[in-house]
Amino acid sequence: MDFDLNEDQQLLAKTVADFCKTRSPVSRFRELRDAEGIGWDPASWQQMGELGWLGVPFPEAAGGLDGSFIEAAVILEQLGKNLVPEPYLASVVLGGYALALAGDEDQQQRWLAPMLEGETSLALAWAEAGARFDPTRVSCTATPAAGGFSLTGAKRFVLNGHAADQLIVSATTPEGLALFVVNADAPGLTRTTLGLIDGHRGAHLRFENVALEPNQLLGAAPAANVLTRVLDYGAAGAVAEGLGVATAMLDMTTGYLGTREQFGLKIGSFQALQHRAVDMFIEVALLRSMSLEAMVRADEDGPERAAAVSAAKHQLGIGGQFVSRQSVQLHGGIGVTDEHDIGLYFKRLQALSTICGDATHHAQRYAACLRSQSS
Amino acid sequence: MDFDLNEDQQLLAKTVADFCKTRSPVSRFRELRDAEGIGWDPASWQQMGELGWLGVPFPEAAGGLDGSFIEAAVILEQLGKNLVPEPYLASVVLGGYALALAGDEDQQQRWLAPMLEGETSLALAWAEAGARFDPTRVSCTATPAAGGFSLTGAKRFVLNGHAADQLIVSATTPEGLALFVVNADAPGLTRTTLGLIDGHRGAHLRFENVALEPNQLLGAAPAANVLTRVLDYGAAGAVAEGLGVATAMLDMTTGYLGTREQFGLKIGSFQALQHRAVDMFIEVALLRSMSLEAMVRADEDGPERAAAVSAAKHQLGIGGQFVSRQSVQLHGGIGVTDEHDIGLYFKRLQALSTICGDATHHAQRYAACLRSQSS
Amino acid sequence: MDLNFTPEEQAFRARVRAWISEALPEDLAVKARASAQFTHDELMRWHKVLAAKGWAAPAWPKSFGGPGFSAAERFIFNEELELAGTPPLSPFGLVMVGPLIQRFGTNAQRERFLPKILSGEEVWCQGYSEPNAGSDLASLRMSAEDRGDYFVVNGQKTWTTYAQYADWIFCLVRTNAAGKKQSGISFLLIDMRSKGLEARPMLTISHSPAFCDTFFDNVEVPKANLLGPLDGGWTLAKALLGHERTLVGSPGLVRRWLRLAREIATEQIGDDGRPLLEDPAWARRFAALEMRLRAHQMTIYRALSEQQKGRHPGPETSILKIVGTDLIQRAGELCMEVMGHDALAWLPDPGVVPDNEAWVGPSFCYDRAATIYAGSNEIQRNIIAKHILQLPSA
Amino acid sequence: MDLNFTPEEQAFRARVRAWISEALPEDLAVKARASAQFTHDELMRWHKVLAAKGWAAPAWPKSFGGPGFSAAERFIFNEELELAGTPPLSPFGLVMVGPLIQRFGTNAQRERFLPKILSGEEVWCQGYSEPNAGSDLASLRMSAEDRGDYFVVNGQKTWTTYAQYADWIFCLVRTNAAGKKQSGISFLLIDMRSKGLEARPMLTISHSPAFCDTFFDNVEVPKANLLGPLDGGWTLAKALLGHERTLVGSPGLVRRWLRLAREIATEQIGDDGRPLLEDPAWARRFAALEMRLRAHQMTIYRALSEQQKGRHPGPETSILKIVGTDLIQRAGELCMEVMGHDALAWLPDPGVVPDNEAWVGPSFCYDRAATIYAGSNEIQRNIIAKHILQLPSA
Repeated sequence: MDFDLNEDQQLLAKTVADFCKTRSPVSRFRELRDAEGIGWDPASWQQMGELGWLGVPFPEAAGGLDGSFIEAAVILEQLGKNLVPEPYLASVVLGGYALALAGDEDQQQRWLAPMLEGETSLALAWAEAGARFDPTRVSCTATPAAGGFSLTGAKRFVLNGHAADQLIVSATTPEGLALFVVNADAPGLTRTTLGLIDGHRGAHLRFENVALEPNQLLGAAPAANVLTRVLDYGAAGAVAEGLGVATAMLDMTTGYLGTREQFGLKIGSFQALQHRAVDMFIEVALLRSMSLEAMVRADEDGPERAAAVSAAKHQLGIGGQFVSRQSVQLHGGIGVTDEHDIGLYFKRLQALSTICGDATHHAQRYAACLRSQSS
Repeated sequence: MDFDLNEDQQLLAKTVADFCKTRSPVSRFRELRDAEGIGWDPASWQQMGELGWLGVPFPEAAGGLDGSFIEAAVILEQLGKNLVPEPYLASVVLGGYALALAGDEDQQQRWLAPMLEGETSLALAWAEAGARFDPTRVSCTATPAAGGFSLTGAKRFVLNGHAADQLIVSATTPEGLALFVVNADAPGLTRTTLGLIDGHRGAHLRFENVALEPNQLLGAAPAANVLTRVLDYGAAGAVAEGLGVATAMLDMTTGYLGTREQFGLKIGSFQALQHRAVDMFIEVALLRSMSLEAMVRADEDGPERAAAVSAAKHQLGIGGQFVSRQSVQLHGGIGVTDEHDIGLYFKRLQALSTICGDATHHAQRYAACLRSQSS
Repeated sequence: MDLNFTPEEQAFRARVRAWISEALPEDLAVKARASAQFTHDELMRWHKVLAAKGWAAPAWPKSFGGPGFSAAERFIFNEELELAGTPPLSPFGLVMVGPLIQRFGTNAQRERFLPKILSGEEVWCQGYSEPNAGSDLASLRMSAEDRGDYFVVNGQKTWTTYAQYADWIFCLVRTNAAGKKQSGISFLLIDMRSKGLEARPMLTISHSPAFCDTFFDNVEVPKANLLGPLDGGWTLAKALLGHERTLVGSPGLVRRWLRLAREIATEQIGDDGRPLLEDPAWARRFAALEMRLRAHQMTIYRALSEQQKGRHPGPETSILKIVGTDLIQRAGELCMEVMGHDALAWLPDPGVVPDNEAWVGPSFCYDRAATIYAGSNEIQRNIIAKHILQLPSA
Repeated sequence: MDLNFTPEEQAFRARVRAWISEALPEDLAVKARASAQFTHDELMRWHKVLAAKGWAAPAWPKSFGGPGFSAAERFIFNEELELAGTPPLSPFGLVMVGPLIQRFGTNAQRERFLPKILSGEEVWCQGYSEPNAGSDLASLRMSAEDRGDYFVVNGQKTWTTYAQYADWIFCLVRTNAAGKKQSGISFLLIDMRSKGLEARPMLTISHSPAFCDTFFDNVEVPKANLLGPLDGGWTLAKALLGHERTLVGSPGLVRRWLRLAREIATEQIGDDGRPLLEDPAWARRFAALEMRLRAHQMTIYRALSEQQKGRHPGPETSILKIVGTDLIQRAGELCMEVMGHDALAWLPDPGVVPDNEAWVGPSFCYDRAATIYAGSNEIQRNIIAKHILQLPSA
């Protein structure tokens, strides 16, 4: 049993942390948020590609570095600490793993490889109205037509859907659920850009008889298992990033408690606030434990993967939210201004706890794991 | 809108409080608990009868004082504050209201009147194995036989069932659920005395072809509605008594915080403990509000009765338990000894939150109330 | 004991309800149903509708232009406004400085200020908190120097809600640096158009421009604008603080949150294919919050019952701020969770999410302030521990 | 990173598990399955079984008779004992004073005491807390006066667990009243049969006689029984306190509570006519606790991983006592709630409730102590706030 990152991973964490500190302080996110545009910077994205961060978990054949999901999680934690706005979770984890798990070599060469270099970005379009967090309740249909498919339907809240060059879209086919690669400029595709609660952007998508070539089908239907695996990567990624967010909030809050004075005393000397800070510390520690387990098990294909990922995502939704809400509370008045960064973290954590399934969804899923264990 | 007790009720509260202080300190309960015997004192019971407390909510015709349930609740709160062991809740509220609501004049004369004078005591036998808190899932059957009925089956955790002179028993008949009065010495009835968590006693009952006269049937079947009303009185009574218990625990705890010293300071000066005490105070205040609503609505027959009673019982199970558990915690080491009274209160509150349905049961019931409201 | 309103009071409620549904402009009614955040202009439009009816200041005595409501009528009136979700009028004139002017003001001050507060012609804001005097208000530093006929005011106020729209600000200022920090504070009424005064709006976490930082650079304030005695402002401040606490425990907002959450939970299909509300686990979560709201409501009624008898509400009602704001947040959190993916939306264009969900995110964020303002819940707990439970000081 | 035990460690686990199921006497196994409370005699019977196998003191070095387990093996061994629910051995000799004697004792003390601790021939108890020195241990007053060859000890200890069965007690006593209260404390080993020493059992809230008040009236203690330096006992006390904290975060008890609760929830029929576990609301409550237990377990594994590398466990594992004891209580509360009416039973005769429910009430009550003993969770929070979060002192 060994919970240490290996030396390369430790070095990676340090490199990303240094990069974020010097090149991507929170003010950069704030500027991009407040500006017109896609909300992130393609030049930074390309830099990340050059540094190898976008390809680190993927096979060398696809242009990756042949690492594991652990490396992606290590990167995400650091990005979370600094609210880095580039779409790592959306494009590398959700879009990237869909291509890596379901795509053949040609498809990976064509769509994954350029993303790994930061030249393009991806998005996974799976959420639909009325389906809540169930990826298998899909109304989008891909009807066989003219040697390929014709795609019709709608997807909602597609992370990075407004900016992605390719969209990986789930749809039902006569053979069952399938995943397709759709170009952003495909005729019949309408994208509506949305502002999201965390200051990121996303899109609602509408497909009206979008014509797809056979090689836009990723792997074979049914693709429910592969989609579930991708969403588990997404959930574990959200946990890793959320751990970074929560860790930063805890640090900011204990820092504030140690400097802010009221009634002639540092407010961090008040025992009720101290104990609150300890309770936050507890939740962050448990979140870290669960993130460690989830990042390791995400690469496994056994029954423990779902359990570990769901438990981790649940802890983000419960423990992480506790940390987030108490951080705002303990900052007092400035905590509820837009000026102070703590509110930006609060909103990012709120979004991350929804993305890829909220706490209740994952509690239900964990209950199902327990049931199947005992039967 | 008026939340004041009337003058008579205020006087009653004071009388009961004085009586408890001088004649029934907690040490009396402790002695009876530790002695052989029924766990309460028939002489005290008779005194309560003479003071009119046992009959106060019942009609004059049955020997009562024609009061309302409010008077019973006022008495129960004071009894709870002092852990008075006599079976007010079991005999007056559960047994008494069953007779008062379902019995005819003769039946009330015969079985209710002597109890009101403290000469006898009653019990309500409704709980069964496998029925949880649902009073309508009844396996006991009363088969028509020889002009009367023959009763067979078992009841569990009958409060005061070990000492009661008459038992009011729910059983299914060909006409539906019915209530019967069974004498404690009826042939075919076996009583097994049980020690309960709160130091009270109760009984499991077995009926094997117990012969019942027609006049032992209370009112007409189906009796589900009347039994539900009786159990609502029971739940509201448990809330009133539990309010007394919780109030006493809060007082004991703030008293302890104000005297106990550690690290050279009164522990009540530590802010974390102060805030905990305030949170306990909050739960007691909300419990008092709900107890007031429940004691008034218990006498109503509209849809608000169930809602008010269930909300109150839920607050006992959640808020009252919080107060109880934190009281033990804040007493530290002595809180977990049998020597200190706080543990006796803790156990009584635990029992009261189970009696007549626990928090989850009442949350389900409240959810049903909301559903029927909105439909 | 009687837990019901009298038939007269119930008839009054019906009248108020009918009038609101008539008088509230349709565009505001739409926002109200979605628990939207209103703009300042919208508040003032509604203020004027109420003022025309004579109902802008339900608690003012008739002699100052109030409607002469009884305690119960006031309560019912406010409850109906909240349930309808009407724009919450700015409290700074009507609820805060107005009553203080009535109690502590000179006749000249009363005549000058009260009618325009009532009509909405002049809008007020509150200058209490400073960057280093939030919970610890008595540490405030903004100074007012005596120059004979006038004071010269220097310093900064913060969290001055809607100062950018205000005509007047009432301020606690330090007129005397000697002695205990609570003494030496005075209460000044200051024209927002004074030279040297600047209000810089700040965005809140919900992205609305609700607060300002307000700067005073040698602002001259005539002595006639001193309210109450010189160096005696702390008494006025305390009178207001107590008042403010009872303001915020109000359950109407919670009820609207829950109503909205229930509406959405009826539409949202859960992972098991049924509407969320049919899932026992969700139903029980709703029930738990509804029951706590009921307990809160009953506790408010107990306070009302005391008021009706002319008594001071009992110590137990000191909890209302804590319980009420905690409920507001929990109900908002539930509503967010019920929305599933839609909770990701932020000030969306029409159609992006159902109309009734459009404002949930910003309102949820804004409600984080509920446990902070008007004396944070931690401060409330300190007060209850000391003054009600009488626990020892460190 | 590797979250799995090595194949060798897994084989070790299998061996331990097989041995326990073989070696645990059947009557104790029955009680173990019901989470019953064991008597002192039962503990000692099991102690002797373990001692015969050489496994009574898994953490002792081989030189003192320990089995020479690695950190992981020790962990696995303890986990298996807990999962099986075997009687928890008295820790006072094996876990507390034994290691202190190894570290601070003279050779004569080691030879005199260690073998009999290991064999179970001599039972120890702990004399730390006094009526006015609980959380604030350094305020202790029990005095030991120097009389040349021996000390004369006077005073009272309280919460001396199982003192009525003990042969020896280790005590913190005051040997010097001057200076800081932490200095002037010494660590004495005292024969329970000494003249003037009396242990009076007290019942606990669960009605078991677990504690004593222990009185010392001119008890003479030979100087040879001083452990460590005179006036230097606080160092020994601190070494123990740290140790005690890691003892109590152990999740085996939680897992047994949840297993039992699940068993009962499969049998109990809910109000809707289905077994409780099939109700989504109950299933989700179980899941929530199981997930928290998993997080706790992972945090323990992180500490173990550090230990295996010979490093000091990181600051984050300081939370284990708080999280573990909180979980114990929540799991017990769930179990009580699952039982419905059966939760009213108390030490029932056979047949009154199903056998697996018979001990739930008393154990639930007893577990209230979990958040109090070994440094209350409030004290733990103080320690973390000060030493780990480095928040300012008042």
